[in-house]
Amino acid sequence: MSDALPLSVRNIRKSFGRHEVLKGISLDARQGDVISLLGASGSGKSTFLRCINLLEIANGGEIWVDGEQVRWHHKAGRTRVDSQKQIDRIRSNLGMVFQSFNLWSHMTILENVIEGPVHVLKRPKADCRAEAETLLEKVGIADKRNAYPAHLSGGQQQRAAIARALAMKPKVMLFDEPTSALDPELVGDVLRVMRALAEDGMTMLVVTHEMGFARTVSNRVVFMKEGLIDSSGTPDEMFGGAASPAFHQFIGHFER
Amino acid sequence: MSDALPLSVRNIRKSFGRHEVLKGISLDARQGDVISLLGASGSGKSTFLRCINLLEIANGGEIWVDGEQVRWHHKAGRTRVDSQKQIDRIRSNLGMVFQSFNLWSHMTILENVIEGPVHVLKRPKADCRAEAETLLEKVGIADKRNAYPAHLSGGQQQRAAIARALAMKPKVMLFDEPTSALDPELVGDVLRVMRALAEDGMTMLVVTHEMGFARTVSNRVVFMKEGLIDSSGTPDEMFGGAASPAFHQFIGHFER
Amino acid sequence: MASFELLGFGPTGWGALLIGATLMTLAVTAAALAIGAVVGTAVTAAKLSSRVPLKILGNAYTTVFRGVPELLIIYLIYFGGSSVVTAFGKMLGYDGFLGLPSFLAGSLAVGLISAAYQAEVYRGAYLAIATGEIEAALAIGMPRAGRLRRIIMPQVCRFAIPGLGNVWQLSLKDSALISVTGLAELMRTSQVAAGSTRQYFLFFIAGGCLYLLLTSFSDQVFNWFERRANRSMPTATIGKA
Amino acid sequence: MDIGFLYSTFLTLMAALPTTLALFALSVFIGGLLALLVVWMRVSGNPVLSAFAKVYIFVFRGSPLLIQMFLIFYGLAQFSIVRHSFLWPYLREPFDCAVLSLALCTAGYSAEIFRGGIRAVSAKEIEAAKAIGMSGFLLVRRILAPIAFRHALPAYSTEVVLMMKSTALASLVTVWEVTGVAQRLISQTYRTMEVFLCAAVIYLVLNFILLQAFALLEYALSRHRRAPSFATVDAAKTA
Amino acid sequence: KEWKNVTITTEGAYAPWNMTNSQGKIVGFEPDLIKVLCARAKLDCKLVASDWDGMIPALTAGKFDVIMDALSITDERKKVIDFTIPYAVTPAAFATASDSDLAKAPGTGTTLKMTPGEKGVKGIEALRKVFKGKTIGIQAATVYAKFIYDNFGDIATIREYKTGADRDLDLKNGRIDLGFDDAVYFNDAFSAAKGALAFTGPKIAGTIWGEGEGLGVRKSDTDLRDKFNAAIKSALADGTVKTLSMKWFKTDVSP
Ligand SMILES: Nc1ncnc2c1ncn2[C@@H]1O[C@H](COP(=O)(O)OP(=O)(O)OP(=O)(O)O)[C@@H](O)[C@H]1O
Ligand SMILES: Nc1ncnc2c1ncn2[C@@H]1O[C@H](COP(=O)(O)OP(=O)(O)OP(=O)(O)O)[C@@H](O)[C@H]1O
Ligand SMILES: [Mg+2]
Ligand SMILES: [Mg+2]
Repeated sequence: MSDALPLSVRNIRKSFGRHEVLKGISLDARQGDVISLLGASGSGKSTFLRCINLLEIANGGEIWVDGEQVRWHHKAGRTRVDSQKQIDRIRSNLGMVFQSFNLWSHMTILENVIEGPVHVLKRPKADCRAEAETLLEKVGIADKRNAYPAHLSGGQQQRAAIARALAMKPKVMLFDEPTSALDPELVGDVLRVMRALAEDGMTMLVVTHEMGFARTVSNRVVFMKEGLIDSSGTPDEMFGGAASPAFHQFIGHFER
Repeated sequence: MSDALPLSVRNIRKSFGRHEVLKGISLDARQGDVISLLGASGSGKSTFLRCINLLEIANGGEIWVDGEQVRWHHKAGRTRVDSQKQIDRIRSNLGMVFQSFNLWSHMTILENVIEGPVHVLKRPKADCRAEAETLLEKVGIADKRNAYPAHLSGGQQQRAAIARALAMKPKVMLFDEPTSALDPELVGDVLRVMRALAEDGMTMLVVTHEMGFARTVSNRVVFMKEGLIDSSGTPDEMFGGAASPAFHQFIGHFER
Repeated sequence: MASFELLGFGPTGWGALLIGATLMTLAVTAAALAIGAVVGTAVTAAKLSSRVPLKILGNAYTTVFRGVPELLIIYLIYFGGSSVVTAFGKMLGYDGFLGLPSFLAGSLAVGLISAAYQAEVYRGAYLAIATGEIEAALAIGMPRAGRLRRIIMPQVCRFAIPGLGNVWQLSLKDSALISVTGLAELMRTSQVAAGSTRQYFLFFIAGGCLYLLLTSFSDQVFNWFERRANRSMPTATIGKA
Repeated sequence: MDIGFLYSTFLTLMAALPTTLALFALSVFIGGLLALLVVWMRVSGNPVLSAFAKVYIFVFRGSPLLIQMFLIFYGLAQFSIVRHSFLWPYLREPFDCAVLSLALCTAGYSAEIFRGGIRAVSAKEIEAAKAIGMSGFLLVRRILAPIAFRHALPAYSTEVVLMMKSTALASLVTVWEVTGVAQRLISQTYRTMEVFLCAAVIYLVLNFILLQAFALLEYALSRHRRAPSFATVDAAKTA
Repeated sequence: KEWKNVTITTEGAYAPWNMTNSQGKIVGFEPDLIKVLCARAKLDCKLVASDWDGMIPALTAGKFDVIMDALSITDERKKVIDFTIPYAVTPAAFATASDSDLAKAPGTGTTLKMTPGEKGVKGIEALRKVFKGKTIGIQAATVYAKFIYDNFGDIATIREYKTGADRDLDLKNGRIDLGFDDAVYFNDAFSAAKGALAFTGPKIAGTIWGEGEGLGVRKSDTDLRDKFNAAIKSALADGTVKTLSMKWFKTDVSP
């Protein structure tokens, strides 16, 4: 199955009450793909990522991870997954960095980072700790390792969340605006970390407002509009002028 | 007192435990000044804004608002303000947009926006509501007026927070990364709103990572580093090359 | 002796007395909850105050009223209360015994106990409010009273409802101890009926069922309030996926 | 005040203290385990288990302990099936019955308290755990339980103190603990206030120690909420 | 102080001495008797129910003026309150399950008169042989409790109950083998138990139980006590107490 796609999404739909947020989204990610997901606020980017790792269960469509279909069913008006085991396994291969960080408030930063490797992947604690220290070093908050999330600045929390996701060594990473709370210097640092990951062949799906990243690091740009994929292509195609007028209007503000 | 400075800060110091976050910061804002506050994550920008409107009480230094000194004292190891009345009055003239939004979770967006005008400024509810609708229109979330904060996307919450601060018609606005959760299109919209405010002569202190804003809208750029003002000047001076090497390294990442 | 005859409303039935007693229990508990809300709010304010003497006072109140057996507090208020009233009457020239009515003494005693529990509930609810939201209120210069009324109280109420449901349950059961004052509430009436007819199980089960009736009625009220108060909150899912 | 009388009363009551403490410790321990079982059923998502837990909580929270204890001790023994079952050696013993009814009752209350703690856990932190592949018992053990327990602690400490006082009812089933002995003393001497004051002091001291222990635990478990410096604790809330 | 209005309290749940009917009215031997006594003492009496536990403190606090609740006159109680002369004296007896092997213990059907502190009585010695190793249930803090501890404490297990009714339930359930209490009380309890319980061994009577049951009053109210004393004397003398006793107890309890 080594030639299976790491991630393949078919025709995903999702509504909140009567409000249809995703109206049928399909997306294939090949090994090593770095896909930038662009779109206006409220266009459903976060919801899309949350559907991929089943934090929201889609109302329709299919999700395939590493050639394996994620199964769910509808029963008595509720949607439930078929096998919790399957989901857990898949999720531990899908890293996620949340828009609102979601660090565990009762653990220090270091504990947050080693939690998954130690207790989900059951790896030796000493190894995990050493790796965690390296990761924290890399994102520049090694000195905060013993602080609790509530005592960190926004940017520090965001970097801790990135370190936590990376510590799981997932096959596919889902980033929800991983640099929103960072200053340009750190944005640079974090983007460098992500670029290195990309070069190592990690598959990534990145919701971002950083056009620089979309243009230079990613090999595909997907533009969402009102719950649909408006246009997508290589950065050259998209930024070169082949994309839809809506996308040009969207990035027009950036070019200013 | 019309020639008094709207905001003047002298030698502010602030520590958390043994960690000195602000090491003596002074800043004067003249009527209509738009000051961009730049600096790395953890350099103390949020803390500085929080000290200005007394959410944190500084360990030393002076704060003058509109020619009036904010008074506090130390007693039995605790720092307390002298007159809560004074603080409340001063605060209602200092608008603040939080990095983490801090919308009131038990109120709808519209209620969040009219809360201050109606209950602090005691203005007629109907007027406030009309103005609030206009403001929400301006930041583009008029359709969410009756939703609760928990049901909004990150960008929508941030815009609601901006509308809430503006509704108070403060003399000085403190913005803590007002565009961090926004997509470029919205960043453009929000920066346009801020530019309009600047043209109306509002005094603003803006923590931002948007160099475009710092360069074109603000008339002063202050660069913080490790709890101190590293360098400051007009955008032309700062971006022109007169600033410190640290600043150049900082923005270097942006220029890439 | 057919048991439904004993529980019925006929000439030998205890039905009417039991219903009356149930209503009496409801009334005493409601009065106690109201007294407790007023006193409890004051105690909460003291406990959260930054003034050390007030804080100590508040903490002492909750420690004593939670730590001392309820029966003793009821005794103290029922007997101690009347000696205070009698002494006061003497001062005004009335010579003789003046008692606190059982209902008043009972609901006052249970109310003061309830206040200690309510204070803990309110304190917990206050601490559950996101600090950022209070800061946001501070930042627009909302004065203390406004903050309390507009931001803190509504959220304290929201967070306190489940805890208040528990306090209501406690007070309902504490009210059973007022039987020492001779007030014909549900527990005493069940016991009197049991002793007078020697049908112990019948009347204890009947009494238990009536308490459950009160509980289910009050649960419904509290659930309604909780649903209303949580309109603005996303529902967290702890189940699968 | 008659010091000699107070002293001898105090000694008499202290002799019953071990009974009170044994009742308390056993019923809190067994009741706590039962509560975990009940709350697990309550939030399991299985409609049958959840309905059972709801009924359990409703019955044991909703009726006075006095009645529960009476029915368990005097009521169950009425049925000859019970008297001839393997349970009778336990149900025959007043002490075992007292512990049983105290534990059943506190399980109902504690289950509801724990459920409140679970509901207070931020949905976002749960999501973060799910996103790295945690679920089931692991999620509960590592994320849910620690946060929920911290939330439930104040209410639970109240419940534990209530249990200490509830042991007083055990004299109904001939287990003579502190309050029962006090009441017996009163019906012998008729010095209600003095005897009750002695009992009150004993309970107050016990409960004070309990509450202090819980406060300490609460403090230890809230490091993540405290600011590292003390000068600015709750600056926003007290300013 | 001129006595006119007097408040009398009773529990209203100690059948047949005093109990509550389904209309909430207090009836029984004592309510009937107090009507007679008040009329003779020319007092305007009000009968109110209160809990047994709070009764004596409530009397001393002044909430009521008189207790009438089958209150035995004991030295212990005399330290706190004052008593009238007794209006009833009752023997005590053992009870057991009718089908128990302890039924018909030696001396069943006879009456044994005892004095306080009396030791080595023959009838008791005979019982000790039969009761060895058994469990005896008594109501806590009564004169009967002391008697059982003194005479059977070394050979039998003794279990103390808060109320006699609880003890009777356990006697039926088989948790205990024997109960010991007021014979008049047992008489009524047996009829409610429909033959499941029965007397065994001799009834125990005499001064060992003190003077009998009297009205309790505050120590300061000697004038009130004297009025009731006179009333009780006359009610005893003309047989009123006996008539009422036969009506409620089917036996004569007048001293
Ligand atoms: N739990 C929810 N209940 C109801 N509506 C929701 C919920 N979550 C999201 N929405 C709505 O769905 C839409 C899409 O939200 P989403 O968070 O996916 O946007 P987004 O593209 O990530 O925006 P942003 O860039 O601002 O984060 C929004 O209009 C939002 O109001
Ligand atoms: N309540 C607190 N307790 C302890 N340390 C704190 C607290 N708040 C902030 N700090 C520390 O103070 C430093 C400055 O924080 P601040 O939030 O002011 O940074 P910032 O410049 O706003 O950073 P960012 O751009 O990431 O938001 C950080 O190192 C942070 O860890
Ligand atoms: Mg989003
Ligand atoms: Mg900040």
